[in-house]
Amino acid sequence: MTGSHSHATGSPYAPHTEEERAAMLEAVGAEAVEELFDIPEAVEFDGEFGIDARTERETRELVRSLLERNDDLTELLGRGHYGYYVPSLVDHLADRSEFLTSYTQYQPEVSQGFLQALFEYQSLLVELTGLEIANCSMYDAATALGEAATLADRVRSTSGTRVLVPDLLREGRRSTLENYVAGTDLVVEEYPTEDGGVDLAALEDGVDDEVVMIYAENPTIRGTIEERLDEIGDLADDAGALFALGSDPIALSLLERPVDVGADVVVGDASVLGLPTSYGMGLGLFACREDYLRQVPGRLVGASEDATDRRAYTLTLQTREQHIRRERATSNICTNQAWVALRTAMHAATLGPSGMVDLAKRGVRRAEDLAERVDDLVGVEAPVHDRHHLREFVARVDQPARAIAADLEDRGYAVHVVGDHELQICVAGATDEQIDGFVEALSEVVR
Amino acid sequence: MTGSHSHATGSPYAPHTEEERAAMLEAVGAEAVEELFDIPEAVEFDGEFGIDARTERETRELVRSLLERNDDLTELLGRGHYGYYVPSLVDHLADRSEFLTSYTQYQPEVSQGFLQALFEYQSLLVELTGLEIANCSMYDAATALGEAATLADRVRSTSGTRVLVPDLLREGRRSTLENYVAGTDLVVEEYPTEDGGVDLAALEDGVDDEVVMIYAENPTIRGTIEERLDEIGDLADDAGALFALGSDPIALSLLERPVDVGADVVVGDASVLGLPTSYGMGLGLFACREDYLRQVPGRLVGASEDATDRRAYTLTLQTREQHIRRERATSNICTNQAWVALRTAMHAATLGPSGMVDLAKRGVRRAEDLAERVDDLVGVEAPVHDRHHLREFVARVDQPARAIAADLEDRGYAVHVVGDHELQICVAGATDEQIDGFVEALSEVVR
Amino acid sequence: QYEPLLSEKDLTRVEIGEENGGDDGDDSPLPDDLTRDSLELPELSEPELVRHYTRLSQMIYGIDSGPYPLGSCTMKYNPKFTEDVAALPDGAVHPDRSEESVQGTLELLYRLQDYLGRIGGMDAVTLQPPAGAAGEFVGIRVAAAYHEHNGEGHRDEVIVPESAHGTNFASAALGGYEVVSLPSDDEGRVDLEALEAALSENTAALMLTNPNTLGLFERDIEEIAEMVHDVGGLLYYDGANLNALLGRARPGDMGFDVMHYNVHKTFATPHGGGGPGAGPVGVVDELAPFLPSPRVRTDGDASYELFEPEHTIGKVHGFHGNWLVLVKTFAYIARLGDEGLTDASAKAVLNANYLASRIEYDVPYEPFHHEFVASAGDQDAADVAKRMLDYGVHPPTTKWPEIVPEALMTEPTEVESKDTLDRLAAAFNAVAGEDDATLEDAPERTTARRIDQTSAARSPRLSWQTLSEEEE
Amino acid sequence: QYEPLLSEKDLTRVEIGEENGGDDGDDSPLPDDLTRDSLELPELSEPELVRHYTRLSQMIYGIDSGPYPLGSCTMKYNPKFTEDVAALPDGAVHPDRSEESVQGTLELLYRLQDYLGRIGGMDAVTLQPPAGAAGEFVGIRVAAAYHEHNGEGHRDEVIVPESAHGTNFASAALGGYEVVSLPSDDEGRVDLEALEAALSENTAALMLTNPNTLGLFERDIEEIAEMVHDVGGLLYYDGANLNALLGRARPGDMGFDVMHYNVHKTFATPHGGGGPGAGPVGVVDELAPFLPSPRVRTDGDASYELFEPEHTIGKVHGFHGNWLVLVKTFAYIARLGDEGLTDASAKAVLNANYLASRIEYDVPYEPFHHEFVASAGDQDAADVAKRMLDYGVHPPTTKWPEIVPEALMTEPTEVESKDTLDRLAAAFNAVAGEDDATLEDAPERTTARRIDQTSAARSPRLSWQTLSEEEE
Repeated sequence: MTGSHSHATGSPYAPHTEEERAAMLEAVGAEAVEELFDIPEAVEFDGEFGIDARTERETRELVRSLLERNDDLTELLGRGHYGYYVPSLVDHLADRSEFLTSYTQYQPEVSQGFLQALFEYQSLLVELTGLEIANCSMYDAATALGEAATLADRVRSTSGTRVLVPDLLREGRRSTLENYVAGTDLVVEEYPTEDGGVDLAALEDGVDDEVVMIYAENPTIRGTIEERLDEIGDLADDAGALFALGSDPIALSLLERPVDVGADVVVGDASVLGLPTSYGMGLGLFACREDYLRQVPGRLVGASEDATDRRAYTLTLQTREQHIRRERATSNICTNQAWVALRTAMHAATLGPSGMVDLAKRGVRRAEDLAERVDDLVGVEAPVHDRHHLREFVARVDQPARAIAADLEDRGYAVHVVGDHELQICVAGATDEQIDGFVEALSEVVR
Repeated sequence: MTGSHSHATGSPYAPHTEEERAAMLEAVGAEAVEELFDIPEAVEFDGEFGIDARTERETRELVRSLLERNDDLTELLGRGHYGYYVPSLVDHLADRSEFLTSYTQYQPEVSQGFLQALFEYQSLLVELTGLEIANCSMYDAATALGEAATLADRVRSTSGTRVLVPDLLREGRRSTLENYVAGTDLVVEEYPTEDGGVDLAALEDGVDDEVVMIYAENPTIRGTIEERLDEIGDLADDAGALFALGSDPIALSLLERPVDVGADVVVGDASVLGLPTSYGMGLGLFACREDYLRQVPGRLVGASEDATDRRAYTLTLQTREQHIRRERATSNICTNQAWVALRTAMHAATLGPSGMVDLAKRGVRRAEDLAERVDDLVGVEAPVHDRHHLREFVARVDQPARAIAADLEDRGYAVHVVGDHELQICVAGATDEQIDGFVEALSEVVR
Repeated sequence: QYEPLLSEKDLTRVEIGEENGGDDGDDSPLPDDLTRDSLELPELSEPELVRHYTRLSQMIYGIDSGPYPLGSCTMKYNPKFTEDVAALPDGAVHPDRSEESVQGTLELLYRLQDYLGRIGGMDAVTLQPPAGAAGEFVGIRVAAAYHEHNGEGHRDEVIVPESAHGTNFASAALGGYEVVSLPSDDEGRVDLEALEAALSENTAALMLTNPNTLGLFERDIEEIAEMVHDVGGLLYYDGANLNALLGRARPGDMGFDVMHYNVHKTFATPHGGGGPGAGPVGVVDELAPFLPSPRVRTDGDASYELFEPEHTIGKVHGFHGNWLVLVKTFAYIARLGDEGLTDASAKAVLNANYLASRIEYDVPYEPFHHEFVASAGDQDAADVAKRMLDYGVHPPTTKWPEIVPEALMTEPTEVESKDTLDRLAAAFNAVAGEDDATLEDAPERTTARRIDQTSAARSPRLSWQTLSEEEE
Repeated sequence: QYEPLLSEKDLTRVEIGEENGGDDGDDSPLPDDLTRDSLELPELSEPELVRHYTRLSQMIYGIDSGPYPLGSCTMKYNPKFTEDVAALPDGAVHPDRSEESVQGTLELLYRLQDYLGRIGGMDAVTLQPPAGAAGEFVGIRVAAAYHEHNGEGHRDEVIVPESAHGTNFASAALGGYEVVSLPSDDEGRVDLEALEAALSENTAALMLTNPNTLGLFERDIEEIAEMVHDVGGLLYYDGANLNALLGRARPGDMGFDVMHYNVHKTFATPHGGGGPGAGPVGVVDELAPFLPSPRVRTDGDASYELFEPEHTIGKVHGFHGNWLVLVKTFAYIARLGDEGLTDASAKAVLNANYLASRIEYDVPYEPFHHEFVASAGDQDAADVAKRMLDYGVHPPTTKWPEIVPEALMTEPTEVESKDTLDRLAAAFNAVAGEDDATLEDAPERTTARRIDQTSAARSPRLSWQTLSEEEE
């Protein structure tokens, strides 16, 4: 019981002493706490879950020993989740308990700090996308895509039902999107890609007045950079459909501005900045044109004034939200990823615009360098796609990809298998030393 | 340069942009920063230390990789430094940057929180020792002992010069004490111990009017609990000498109150609560009788009132200190261990009186249990001393102790070698599982 | 003291292009037609940023600042050590790792599935939903898939009590259902006659929280379950109020078929100013095949793997949900165990009852459990809340549920001491005695005074770009 | 808002005895005559404690709150990542571990010894002193041992400039030396004639900081060194102002024989409200055998060991000093490298000069480097400081050095931006224009108003026990 509070049993976080408990019971006129529960006998439970209580130290040790069972691999993994180095100050500042332990800012007078941070996060995305509005977070890229489709459903000018997505779309995003549109009459359809990018001719053939939204990603899930986004924007425009673009803050620091290619909505995972690798936990980026102001899903922070006319921030346009509008809300989202948005804003601020642009440029250079190096190996061809790449690329291997990946894992490296003879390799968070080690390991494995 | 600020060279923590630097130079009327340095050419240095700059990530990796070279051993080590489990909240709260990044409280109006925490720390020690005054920290047990001797030097009623310490005294403490009294006419002399405790008869023989201070420890460095401290107090009293007692907050939670055995000063390491194992970093505990108020070394926080008559705290009796009294100060100490004292106060508060007493009791029981278990092994006899023990004890081994310790280290356990055939074993921070593993390992080693 | 926006401290424009050397001294590695022209954002140093965010944090009231008795939001103390376990480097793995290489992660998730099943009395659990509302949506989708699978795709109504959380309505609507709203009876519980009238062969599900938002236990729960099941509908449990029942009653035992857990409300994960949360969903065996994919299972021999439920609805998150939150959930449950969890509900209910007994506002409905809804009477509940801020405490949820006029929906949770509750009661009572003018002027001791919501919504300024355009 | 003492929230007395079951249900394992009777302390829960300390932290101004221009104290930004490396579990080892089993710890310490030697121009370094003043004392003890060893134990005087840090005097006195105080010349530097007069065959050492406390470089340093060495004395460098010279000049090159480093002042380790610090000491080869034991050395083959210098003075700390602080020191130096360290001094000096150019108070001595001492003139410097608090900044060190009347000793360090310096200057200048009554009433916007120091010292109340006795 080292380190425990005196409460030998019960919740270590309930502060009642025996005396206090007795006094409180007396005040409410009960002899025992049990009397306060109004539960019919038939549904009473005996409290025996069969879960052992532990000391804080034992609990830490339990989790530590469990997670220690994970293999210690160098991850060259990406495809929507990245392990960029997060500066230490992000942890130290975001972990300040005022940020961590506060509720949604329904009482803005005592929440100004968080509201301002979220306002700054929104502003960061406005600069990155060129669009006028960014909400202050969705869950992740997949759910943000789903919300984009329901937005398209609400604002559509046609009676159409078609939502077009690339055939390369990651299954998790595709499937989540399907769930989000399940309650609408929208249908999700694929359009083909060619050499890792949108097959524009085929897309054009597939677009008609029934199209409500066209979705594309830049970079694509295979790390390639799209070259004709503006034409997709035109296609969507002509069809009266929304053009939704998937991207992230690092890519957006360097690549074409969404507004410049006609994007109406930008979604994606903003936690490429701010979160370390965390088994897929993310931060749904959601930005759109001002036209959709009253139809945006999620929370918005706005500037206002207080009673003394000083600048103050507050959640605004809440009549879009479920707690007020109920079944007519623009989304069911309530708790979102505010604290992750805070981290993303902090990481971006630490980098500054020059650091962000540099990080993106390095992502291009290092991916291309690594592709070149593995291409030099016998039995490996990279990149498979004749495109520019950002931070990851697909390589073709003569031997079965699955076997190669398993051998690499034995040597301490994790890569994606994306085809029978295709690996995908990501440089995002890897150090130069790790990349050197990987090339060495790969050269042994394909030998 | 991932994660770096835009300043490609120079200090990453100096915020100046090029434009600002230029504007500032202009304001001071210089063309280059170099002009502001008034250094004779003969002693100028070219700035080439030969130290490479690194990114934050690289620096973290460097330290991590260095420290990884340490062997991962289960430490059954004590003898003045202990690895008790520190509750997580201590880290989280003490690391709040207001605590961590503030200066000594010379402007109390903006330092009330730290002053109050230190005031509470002092109060904790007052309760533990029964003495009226505790300062708000010295460096560690050894330097606190040194300060006790200089205090004795200042307040001595006789012309004597003898400072008596037990022959068991840890070398680091003895040597530090010697340095502290080197500038006085005091001399440090040993008195004998018997079976791990003060040899009272021998001590009595050695005490005369020349004695200025008698120092004893409870528990002793060998983990034994002294049984006749009050008689030492009487001896000191009769000789007109100070009785200085060495102890720590966990021991003091259970053992006789220093005031009750006649102690005039209590020193020791208070960081047994609050600090994890940290290569000997500590927290000098220093408490004494009210009589010595004007002669106490170190900082004192006192309660006072502010201009609106509200309770407020402030550093007080500063005329004892070096920044005011210079060479007539009661000590040269300036920066002390305030933040560690904060951690100790937090840890103690988390335990509460019941948790502290329990922790001490467990220290007695677990030491005695382990001694019994190892005593059952062939070739081991424990405890060597026929005394009560707190958290550690000495065991006699038939084989050379050094060889046994080396074999134990190979099996992942560290213990002290305190004699050719003596090991010292400490249970302080060890879990039951670790102790079981140790007994198993020891049984193999002595087999 | 006003803290400027980052953009008011600095805005630096970085040019991008094949011939524009960047800060790293190199030109853009991409052709100009694939890149933006420039990026304009604040360029500040680490010390400046640390002060900025430190200052911002100081303008926020958190659970570590004092009581936070938001009814239905269950703001409880977040144990610090859970942050430590979430930060363990071994847990920082990519979601596409091979199952063999992340056995620790999978075992933890498996154990958490098991814990939650035991606590809710449910047979199968998915951890994927990233928040409570996402959990509701998963429940609705699972219900839809189940009915579809049974050839009952015609069921197009979900019944929701008038007093339910707004998300219930929105989640059902997002799932494509007509929402049938159910009035309360005079005692604040489900009106069985109205329920009878609402139920039909078109009923897909009834969504219920128990205790309900008035803190009252739905005593007729067995009958309700029978009625719903009789028409072929499913009974959905909104876990928002589960903290009241921990160890005393389980949704599964009451006849619920599907439920979500709000891990922040019940298992003390930090709310983070609006997330991340997690909304695991538990179901009875019959519905397990429809849960999202993947879930975790074991071969019983300490080997864990992901699997796809037979009739899965697919995915509702790109990967595996909010991992960092799930680790904290696991740690909290493992720390408290049976006794701790059961004690939490006992103290939560005791605290609510004690606090209610100390305040002068009327509490029309009882016996309540973990929360109560007082009425501000002639005062405006929103004004009462603003004024409570001046007394250094956080106010309750206001003006909801609407069944109580000028509602003050109050949930102290188990983490408040008697002293704190007394202080909170003193704040309630001080405000109860004040006049409308004072209340309308409140708050006066906060970082910002009363904020103009109307102007914020009428001319939305949602970015620093908008603010600076305005100034021009 | 007042935060009660822990003892005002609760005091619980726990009885101890062979027959008094403790909280763990067991009796005392010791006979009653070896134990105390009871222990009375606050017994509070984790949520209550978290709020207590969170609230206390909010009543503290730290470097993360704003500028902290305490002259001679060098309050610079503490990089957050250094906390992370100090918290690495692999570094948490016991000081009595075998050398073979802590090679990582020893290598880090060895490298830090090497770094510090390079930075100071010193041949050998000890890391044991746990603070700057402890470093001074080690330097003094080393000097004494050196003289003793050379049969010059009669040297009993240490010369210290009038304007030196108080610790210099106290450390020399603690070492048993007579302190000979040295006046400054008209320009604020060492008066060579006075020095000549003070030096004798009894001189053990001259302690000097350079730049001195007025920020002035002792231009005659070479001559001073020669004079001291000529009489057989040693030249001691007080490292408090080393941040001004990093990469521009090294004490070793100026003729200093022994120096201490203030790692918090020069290498940005956090001050922690008064420690822990570290005060490594560097010496020239001749003094190396006298350094404290143990030091770290290598066989050149990546193997590290502890050793005892031949004529060591022994130990000045029970173990190896303040390890956690030393790790942060190492990390800071490794992060900055040559360019970063050199840039730090450049910016520190630029900042001091810029700030001085912006304020209306007179700065009598120049050319200063990293700090300057302005005079408050007719105003009381201490009052000026209190009033500056009202402008949201931390004031400079006041009333010292005494050579400047009503001194405002100001050191902005390199971490402040031009904006912050402008804000700081505005605070200085606002106060410069205010009358004495306003100043004497200050501060009015702080947690506490002006605190009565006299009453605190006259009737000392140093514990909650004293306070509660008073109340009775």
